[in-house]
Amino acid sequence: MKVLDQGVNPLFMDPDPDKAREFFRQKTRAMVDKRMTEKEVVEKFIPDGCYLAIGGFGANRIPTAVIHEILRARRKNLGFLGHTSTHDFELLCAGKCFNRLDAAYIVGLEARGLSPNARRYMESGEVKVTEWTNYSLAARLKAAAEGVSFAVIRSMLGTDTFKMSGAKVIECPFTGKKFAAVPALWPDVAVIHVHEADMYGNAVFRGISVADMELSRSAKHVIITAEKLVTNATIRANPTATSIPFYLVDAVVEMPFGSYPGNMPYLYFSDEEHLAQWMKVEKDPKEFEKFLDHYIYGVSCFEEYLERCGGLKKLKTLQKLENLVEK
Amino acid sequence: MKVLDQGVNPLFMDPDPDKAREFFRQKTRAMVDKRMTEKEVVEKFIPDGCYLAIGGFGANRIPTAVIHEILRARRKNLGFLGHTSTHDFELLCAGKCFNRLDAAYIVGLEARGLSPNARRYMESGEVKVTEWTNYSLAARLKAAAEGVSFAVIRSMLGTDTFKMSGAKVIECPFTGKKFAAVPALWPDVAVIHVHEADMYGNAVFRGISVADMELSRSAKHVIITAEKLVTNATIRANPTATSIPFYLVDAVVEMPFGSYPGNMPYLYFSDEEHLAQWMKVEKDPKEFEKFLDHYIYGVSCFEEYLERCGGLKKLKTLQKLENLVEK
Amino acid sequence: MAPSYNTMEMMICVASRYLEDGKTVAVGTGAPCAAAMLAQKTQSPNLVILFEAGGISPLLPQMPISVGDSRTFFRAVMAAGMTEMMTTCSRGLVDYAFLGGAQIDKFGNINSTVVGDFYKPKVRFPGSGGANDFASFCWRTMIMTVHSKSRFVEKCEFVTSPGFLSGAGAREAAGLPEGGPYKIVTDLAVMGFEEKTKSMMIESLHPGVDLDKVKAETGFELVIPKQIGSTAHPTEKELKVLREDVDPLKLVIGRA
Amino acid sequence: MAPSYNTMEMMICVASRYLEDGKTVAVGTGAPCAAAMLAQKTQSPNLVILFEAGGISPLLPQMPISVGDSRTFFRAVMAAGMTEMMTTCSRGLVDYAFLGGAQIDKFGNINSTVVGDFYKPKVRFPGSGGANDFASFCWRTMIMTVHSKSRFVEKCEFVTSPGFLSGAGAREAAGLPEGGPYKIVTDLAVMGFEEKTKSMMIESLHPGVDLDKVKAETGFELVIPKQIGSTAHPTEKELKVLREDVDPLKLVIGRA
Repeated sequence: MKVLDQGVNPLFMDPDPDKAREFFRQKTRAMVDKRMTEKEVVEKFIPDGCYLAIGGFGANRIPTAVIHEILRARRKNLGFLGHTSTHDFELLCAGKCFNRLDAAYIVGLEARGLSPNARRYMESGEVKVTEWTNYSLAARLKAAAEGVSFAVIRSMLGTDTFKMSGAKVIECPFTGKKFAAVPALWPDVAVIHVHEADMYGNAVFRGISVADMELSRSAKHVIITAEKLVTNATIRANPTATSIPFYLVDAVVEMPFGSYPGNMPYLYFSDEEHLAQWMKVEKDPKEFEKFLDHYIYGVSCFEEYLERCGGLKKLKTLQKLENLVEK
Repeated sequence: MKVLDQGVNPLFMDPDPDKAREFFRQKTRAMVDKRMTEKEVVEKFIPDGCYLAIGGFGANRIPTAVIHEILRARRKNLGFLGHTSTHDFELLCAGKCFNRLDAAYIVGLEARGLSPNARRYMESGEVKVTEWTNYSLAARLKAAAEGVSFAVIRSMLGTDTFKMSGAKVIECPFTGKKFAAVPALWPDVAVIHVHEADMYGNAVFRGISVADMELSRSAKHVIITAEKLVTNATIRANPTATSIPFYLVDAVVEMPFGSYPGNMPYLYFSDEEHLAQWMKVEKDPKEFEKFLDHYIYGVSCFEEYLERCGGLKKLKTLQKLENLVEK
Repeated sequence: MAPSYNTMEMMICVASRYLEDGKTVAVGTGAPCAAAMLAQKTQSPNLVILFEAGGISPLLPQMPISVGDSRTFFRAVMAAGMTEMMTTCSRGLVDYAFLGGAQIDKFGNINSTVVGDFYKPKVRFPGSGGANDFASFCWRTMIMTVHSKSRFVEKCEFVTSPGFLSGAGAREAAGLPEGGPYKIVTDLAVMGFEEKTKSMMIESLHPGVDLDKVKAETGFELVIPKQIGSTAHPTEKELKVLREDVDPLKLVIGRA
Repeated sequence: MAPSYNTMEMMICVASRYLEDGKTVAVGTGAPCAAAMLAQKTQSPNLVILFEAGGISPLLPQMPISVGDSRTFFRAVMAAGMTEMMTTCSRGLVDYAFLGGAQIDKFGNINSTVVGDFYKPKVRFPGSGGANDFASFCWRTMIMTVHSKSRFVEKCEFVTSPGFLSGAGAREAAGLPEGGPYKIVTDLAVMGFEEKTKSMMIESLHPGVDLDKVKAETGFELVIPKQIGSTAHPTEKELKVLREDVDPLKLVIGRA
């Protein structure tokens, strides 16, 4: 294979599809009760040093409870997939949980601005970064989901984003045209928040899928957090709606309001006040430490965090916002 | 690009993604009324010699009315995507409509047996055939949908299926492993039967998608036949359920029972008696000619065909079968 | 005394025993589907049945007539698509797939495409469909077929789907993932493959069948191990479940 | 007499005029989304708005705060995913995309990744997100930004997203599809690109802005055509629609 050009930065995961196959060969396909708590999930599936991916889109349909638990469990040296990450990234930076990063969108919270603490962490030089784009990372997951070691795309070419990536330029054997080849990525573990799941892991999300179809098919372990547990019969009544089949899933955590302070389509809007507070207190590291103690390290569970953020009254407001009952 | 091995048969379509881009650049994105009759659709979008693909799975969720119209319009020299084709293939063979074929599954009707006439046609030497597999054809469509000129897969390798294909063997630039590279395929026109569509072409199918997600995203022209027209507001009420967005679609044909004699999930089962009759009369070419005159060439429209097959009474039986009310 | 049964029932019962609990199997219509359903209803309740067109783990109300008909996703946990199923196989999540064909050779390669010249065939068959993909991707491919000399040939006229290709090491050299044919269940015997040569090897003879009969109906030299097993009769329970729950309309078991 | 307006309103109105009816536009949050909504509600009712996370042609009830929030698929015709949107761009179905960044150079390349050493940056920005993909795939990329010397630089310190790279022929040589930057709308002027050199060229000056002001705020030599246009004021109608229908909460136009 003639390689015409290549990015200079490292791949953090092995793109060998046969090693991935060996893993998946061993993974159980039995439809058994997979319910766990967020504590158990972090204990069992998210050890120090593993490569983590988070579903949803930064502050939309994210598994906040598990991320908080990762911080409380003081996980370190993770690899992280900084795909469409925003508040999830902000959280993991707050805990300095990762030391290597595939980056497409990081340190920002979109229209809300940039996270001062995430920037500090990323400007510290402590994190190894390989650069990508939103589509190229989705394509890497897609290649993994397909059981092949690479995919070809037409972006990244000609830019420093390519140069600072781990992609390569190859020629099409049919047309001779140039393409960026991006390596398959099988994350060790993906955590995805959904609307509904049964105890076996059959999961349904509504609205946009972002890259969660690809992510749930590529990650070696898949953790589902769900707004609601439903019966298997409910899932089977409408199989067209299922997003993730049970045999991909390792654990199911029931977590109402689990995407808070992010948006959960059709259920509740993001808490923009709380998100703004994050970025504000991050400016002062000392203040930020106290803030983290109050909201994360000093609480025992996600429900307690919700209480400290305003509890049911706040959540009711966000439900109204989402459903356009209040502006 | 080093090519380690390659199939000997021709590609019937150009895998150049930039030519496809030029086509798609010109295609209108306006959300306008696209309703047409099956006659208009064949007249306008399915000329002699074009490359045709049919959605669904052979005798499940197929656009029978448009295929009949192709026969009545005496279309010739088509290219055809023989992906998961069964009764659709049988029909096009009856009309000798195509003279070149990408074949994965042809001449058979699964558990029902083989079509004598389709076999005669395929054994005549009149049709140019390039051999593929179900997945490799789906992957060709997927590559086209992605706007790239090829995809890599791990099947076909080492077999005569590969040798009689148009695929090539290349090495992964990351792992050095061998893969089959399959060229992108942008069919000129795809006809897909769905449960519901609005007049703009936003379309919904329920149950398995087979390869219709890839097909609707790769074909240059997409024709939708729909069991039922619904309002745009109905589509917008549940955007998660939409299978095909309007800007991919060129025409919408309302066609209740449009998949008959095939199965339409949740609505009606296949008419196994009628399908068996096809295979029986095909044994005798003279008989078969009369049969075709009676059921296809001698009727003016699909509704008349339904009448000749038993009309509403027959359809009611098939509805009961589908819904397991009768066995 | 052994219960009475026909050869189709025999093949289905025998094949079903190889499908372990907690594994995934991609099935077609007919006998393979019956074997998987039988396994599910006997020793392997957690066997996951997949259909290539997209049906995942349905509660099959009756035998499907097409791998894409609505039965294949009746009360399924998911109605997906073909790419979903095939990529699930490709990345190593599918344990078994069933294949059939017009010819099978000593390395377990299968012909379901043509007999005679490819460009003007004597007989044209359906082609690969998903068979080549399953045979490439799945860990263990299973074959159920009638045993006859015209079917068991030294070399397939056309290799549609890969077995072990030209023998030991050939799959790896071609770039195929680990996998390959596992068991071939016929009306006479069960065959496997010799570890070293990847040649077809007799494993057990069905009740009342002697080795010479199998040899006579096989167009190449089978590997004969020192010890040949005897296939157990279908049990009363297997037959009862097969006849009453799996295929009460005798769509498959009536074909023998 | 011209109506009064702020610079953000000016930029949005001007950008919206370039979005032709019956075309597709991939937008982010903020000003680009406002420009697309304004175009839809004025001259381009059939403009199709797409969001990279999957929202297709929503009936936007308000300005989204994230390209993946629930507003982006509120009463959409489809709630798809990122791969769907990006591949739609890749195969040539998306006409416009809006980009932003910390630096833009004379060939329309954009830096939204780092200032300083990549491995220990002085400033770390978000990176590409979907910008590099849009800039690679879409026929015409649009840029809306404040005009300043620190932003309009001779050469980006880091090229996150491709404009015309090193100039004429460079996109083709790199393997990128046809496309590239189309219009750059700032608070001072509208710039396009010279056909032959692919260098940034001034096209029209906003009301009350002279060429020297633009030159002073641009860190490289702009191509100056013989004829420079004058940007038309936002119309009463544009401003009314923008203020009343597009951004009544002044989430974007309040930022100027």
